Amino acid sequence: MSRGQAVAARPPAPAGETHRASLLRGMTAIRLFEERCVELYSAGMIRGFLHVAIGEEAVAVGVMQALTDDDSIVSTYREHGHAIARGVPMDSVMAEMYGKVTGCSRGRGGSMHLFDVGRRFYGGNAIVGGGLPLAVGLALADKMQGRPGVTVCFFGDGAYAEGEFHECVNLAALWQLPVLFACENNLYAMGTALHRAQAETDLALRAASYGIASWPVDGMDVLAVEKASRRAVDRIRNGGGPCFLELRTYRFRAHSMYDPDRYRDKAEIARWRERDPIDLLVRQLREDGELLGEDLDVMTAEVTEEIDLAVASAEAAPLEPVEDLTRFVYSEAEVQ
Amino acid sequence: MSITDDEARAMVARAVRRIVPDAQVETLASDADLRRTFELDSLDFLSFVELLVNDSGVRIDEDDYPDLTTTAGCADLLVRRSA
Amino acid sequence: MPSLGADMDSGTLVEWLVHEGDTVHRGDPMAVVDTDKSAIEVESFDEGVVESFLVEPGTRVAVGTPLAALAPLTGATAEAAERQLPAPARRPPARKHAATRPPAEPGPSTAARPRVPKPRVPVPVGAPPLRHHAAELGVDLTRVAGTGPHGEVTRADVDRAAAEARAGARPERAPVRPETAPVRPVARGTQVSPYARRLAEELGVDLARVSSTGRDGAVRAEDVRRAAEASARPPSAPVEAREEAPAPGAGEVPGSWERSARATIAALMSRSKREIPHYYVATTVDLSAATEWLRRTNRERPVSERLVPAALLLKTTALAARQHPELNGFWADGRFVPGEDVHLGVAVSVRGGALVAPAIHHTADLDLGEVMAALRDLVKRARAGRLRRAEMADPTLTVTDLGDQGVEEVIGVIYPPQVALLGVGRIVERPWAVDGMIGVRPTVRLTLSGDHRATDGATGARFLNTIERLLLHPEEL
Amino acid sequence: MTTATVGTVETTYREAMREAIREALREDDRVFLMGEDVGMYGGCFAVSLGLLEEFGPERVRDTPLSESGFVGAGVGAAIAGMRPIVEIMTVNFSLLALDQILNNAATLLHMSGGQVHVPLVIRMTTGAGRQLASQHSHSFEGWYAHIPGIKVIAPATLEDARGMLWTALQDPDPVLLFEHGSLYNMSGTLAEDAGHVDIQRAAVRRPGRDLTLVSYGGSLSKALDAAETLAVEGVDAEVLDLRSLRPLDDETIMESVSRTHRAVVIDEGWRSGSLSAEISARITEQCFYDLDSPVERVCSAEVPMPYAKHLEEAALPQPETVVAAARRAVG
Repeated sequence: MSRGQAVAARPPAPAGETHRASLLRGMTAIRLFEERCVELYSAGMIRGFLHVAIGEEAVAVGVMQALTDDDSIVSTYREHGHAIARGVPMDSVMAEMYGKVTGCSRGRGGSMHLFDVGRRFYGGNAIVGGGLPLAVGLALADKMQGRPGVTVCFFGDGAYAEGEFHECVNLAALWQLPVLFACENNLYAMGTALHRAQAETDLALRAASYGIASWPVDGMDVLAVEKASRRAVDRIRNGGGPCFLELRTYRFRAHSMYDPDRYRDKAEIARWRERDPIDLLVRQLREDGELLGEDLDVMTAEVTEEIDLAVASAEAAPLEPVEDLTRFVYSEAEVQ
Repeated sequence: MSITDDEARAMVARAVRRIVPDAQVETLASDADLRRTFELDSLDFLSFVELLVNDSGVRIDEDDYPDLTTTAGCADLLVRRSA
Repeated sequence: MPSLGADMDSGTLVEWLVHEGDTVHRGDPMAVVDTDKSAIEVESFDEGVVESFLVEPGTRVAVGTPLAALAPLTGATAEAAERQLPAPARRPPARKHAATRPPAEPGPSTAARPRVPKPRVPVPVGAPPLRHHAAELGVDLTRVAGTGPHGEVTRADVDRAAAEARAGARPERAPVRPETAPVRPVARGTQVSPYARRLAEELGVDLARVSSTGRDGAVRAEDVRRAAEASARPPSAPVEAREEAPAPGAGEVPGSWERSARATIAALMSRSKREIPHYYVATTVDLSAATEWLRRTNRERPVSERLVPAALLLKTTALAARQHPELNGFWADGRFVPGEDVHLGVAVSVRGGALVAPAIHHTADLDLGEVMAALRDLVKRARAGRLRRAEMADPTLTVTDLGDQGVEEVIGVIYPPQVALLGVGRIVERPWAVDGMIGVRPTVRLTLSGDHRATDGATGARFLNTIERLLLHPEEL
Repeated sequence: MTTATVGTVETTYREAMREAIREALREDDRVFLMGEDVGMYGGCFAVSLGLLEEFGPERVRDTPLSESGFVGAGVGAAIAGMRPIVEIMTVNFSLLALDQILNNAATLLHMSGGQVHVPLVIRMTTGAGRQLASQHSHSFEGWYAHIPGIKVIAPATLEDARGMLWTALQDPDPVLLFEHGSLYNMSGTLAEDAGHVDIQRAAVRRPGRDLTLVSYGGSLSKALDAAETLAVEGVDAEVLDLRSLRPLDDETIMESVSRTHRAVVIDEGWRSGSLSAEISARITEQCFYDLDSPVERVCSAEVPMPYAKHLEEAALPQPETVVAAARRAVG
């Protein structure tokens, strides 16, 4: 897996596409990619665990707008959206889920452990809260070596209850580290609703107690997410210390493919679907005349084709030779 | 402290089983000759006496050996000596 | 000098916080001490006036060394001290582990700047072009299968292709494989498994003559059994003479171990009868002195050290063997080889019929208590199958005591390559004439089997007489 | 559970364990179940499905994702007289609570000079084989079996899944109960009145003469498969189910090995410093003079468990690798 891959490997946006239209394209890409994953999982082509973020696309796309090549990302096992929004090529993500050697983790990580060091995407983490210490470490290294990077750490309301969250936010605040704690609060930690896990459910309010800037954000409005993310990242870059964003969002599907979703009532899901992030933006673009006639259909078709190509290349790609089983357990000579 | 007859018999059974692990002690008649039944040679018998002494705390000399041929005999001696 | 840490045995006085003549109270800090971990203020545990400093700043002293001399408070200074003393200042309890206070920095304090590591220049994006690397190794890039993202050829692929091209020339040393492949012990020469080695002892098989059929070249139990059976059959004997193992189900089939042990003894005894011209001499010995002595001795000994007659017989036999060395050794290559000391073999019947004769080493040098302990230990281990190699290998003369089994006389077969065997019967009350008078005495019948190639009956007879004489004075053993 | 023939029921390992928990909750009001998603969600592996509805939120308690927090709370409750059953969703997350398990649960009795008892049962799912990749496929029984002060058991059969929990709950000291993730769907018949079983003795699951296969938990079925293959080749293998990993039942192990003279130990842990290493050392120490060949070990390859199926299978002990090891042992 060579290092220093060029960042933008997605096909370039068509000339003249407005910024907001590109946000729509980004969210649509994630939505269609994950819906395809659900199909492929059900067909047995993708195995193990699969956690999709359908409904939370605004968070991934919105936050990524504020980041540059120098910034780092640490994610969770619900990471496809973050990876794709960061520019990890769809075919290498799909190949990874097929367990192929051309996958972004050589088929060894699977859906929960996507890595692309060239794009400073430091992987998903399957231990809830497990990524927080990594993010703090990355930010510490950036700060000590005078690099301008900001590290974004995605985690959920579940991780908020982990001891590691407390330890890491406190540490970042204490050492004024350039970390954006992006809490994707989708109201459920697997089967446990927020109010059954947290005595005080206003997560942004409690995060402020660590002496860091902390705002709640409408996680279904990509523009609001982008605005808040830019404001937070700029503050961090100018030495304002770590920030906490409580991105209030919702996942339309179950925790994972295994989850019978008995713990949520349907009415609540329906209510949140009325604020589907893609529909919200489409409606706004139509009102402002930035999205005409069948522009949306054209965009959808282009994205679908990109996904078809990714699936085809994943199916055709080779497996890793079994003799390589023990490689990379220790770093090999040529890796500088 | 004095030893009851049952305790004494249990001690004898335990001692025999320690010397001859597969000995059928439960079904043994209380007047059967221990040495002949379990083929105890002089060393085995000495270990048997040693186990009884350690378990019961009672003093047993070579002159007592004639009383120790059967389970009943052993038990009586232990009970008598510990009273 | 107080101890300020579990692992502290000495300390260095850094500075005094008081002056000679000052009045100090309990708990007042008097000096600063360095404990290798940190500098700590030391307090006074007494009241008094500082009379003199016994240790100069900068010197290291052992814990417990007095640092200063305090004069007791005199009348005047005592009241003065009393008055200014606030309510009795309770000395803060000594913290279990020394309170590490920030060191009193003598000079202008330069807060130690966290050492900023030399910034590591990130590797320039785009290592040396792959083409150049491939050219160096003489690898044609077009024919290399890429394993990088979307099929891209990586440096590792080039290296692998180059390695395959050089397939002919073996790399001098295989790269060290991390902890993955289990290292298989390769059998060099005739390696022998522990169980096979033990079986060889028991079956009297000479391992040097056993070839391995195991895949990894090691000699295993099966190989030893096959060798034992082969040597048990005298080469000339027709095949059918070899009796088959009893058909299973015919009564209690001895376990495989017993069957093999039986085969061992069969082999050994047949060889003994085939090769050794036995002669036998016997005598009956009066044991009254010995048994009387035993009874008196045992009364004073705890039960765990009580002696049995067999111990007495072993000791006397060992002493006799010392006096008649021609009976204590081996017959090898047509001549007698004397044993370097007396190691008496004790024939032990193991439950289930097998018979082994392990040795008590240097029997003649042991006192009766030691012989007794050795005997008990040996029998216990023999029956548990835990005999050591040496014990099995080299008894110099064997004693078979079947008294417990109730027989009066034992005429035994010698264990090759030994040259003698003493058979001991049961202790029996017999009518006995002493000075013309008839009495009843405890007696035992001793029978010596001798190898006529090594000794004659006369030697055997002298050996038995020596044993008899020794038994008349047990107290001297 | 459905009633099959008279006196037995058709059931699964998951249902047997659920019945064990239900019995404990019903029979002893000091018992309560605590863990992530054990209530509303019904348990990550559906072991505690329905228990919240039957016993209520006080006795079947969902927790925030704070392993160190709620395992430590379990220790405290046990000290204060409760008999908690703490479920750590998988052994992989138990690392977050290792400090509570080792430094508190295992150590308090000794530290307190015998005053403080911790009658706590911690249940964890363990093992690999379901393509859950490196962070969800660990097998740390050997680590925990290293710790003095706790007992470690591994039910591999329906009887043990049904009968071990109650015995563990009676134990005054902490007991860690490992359920291999691949066993939950195992189905079979179980006596209707299947009762409580001992948790200290190993069991001979298949008597044999020529060598001893030592296994436990998820590896037992692989050992039994290997034994059947070996039987066809004329090698009669004895299969031991350790059942208790701490303390190890040396007596049963050594009795078997001293009879068969050969041993293969199967363990899903990584070879270096694994439980199989300990067992092999003990066999060499106690049965040296009975060994006709070196003790063989079949363990996981020393790599973080890969996701791709063919790589995971190559990494894990398999019946074929057990048979190969057995052939080496028989020589």
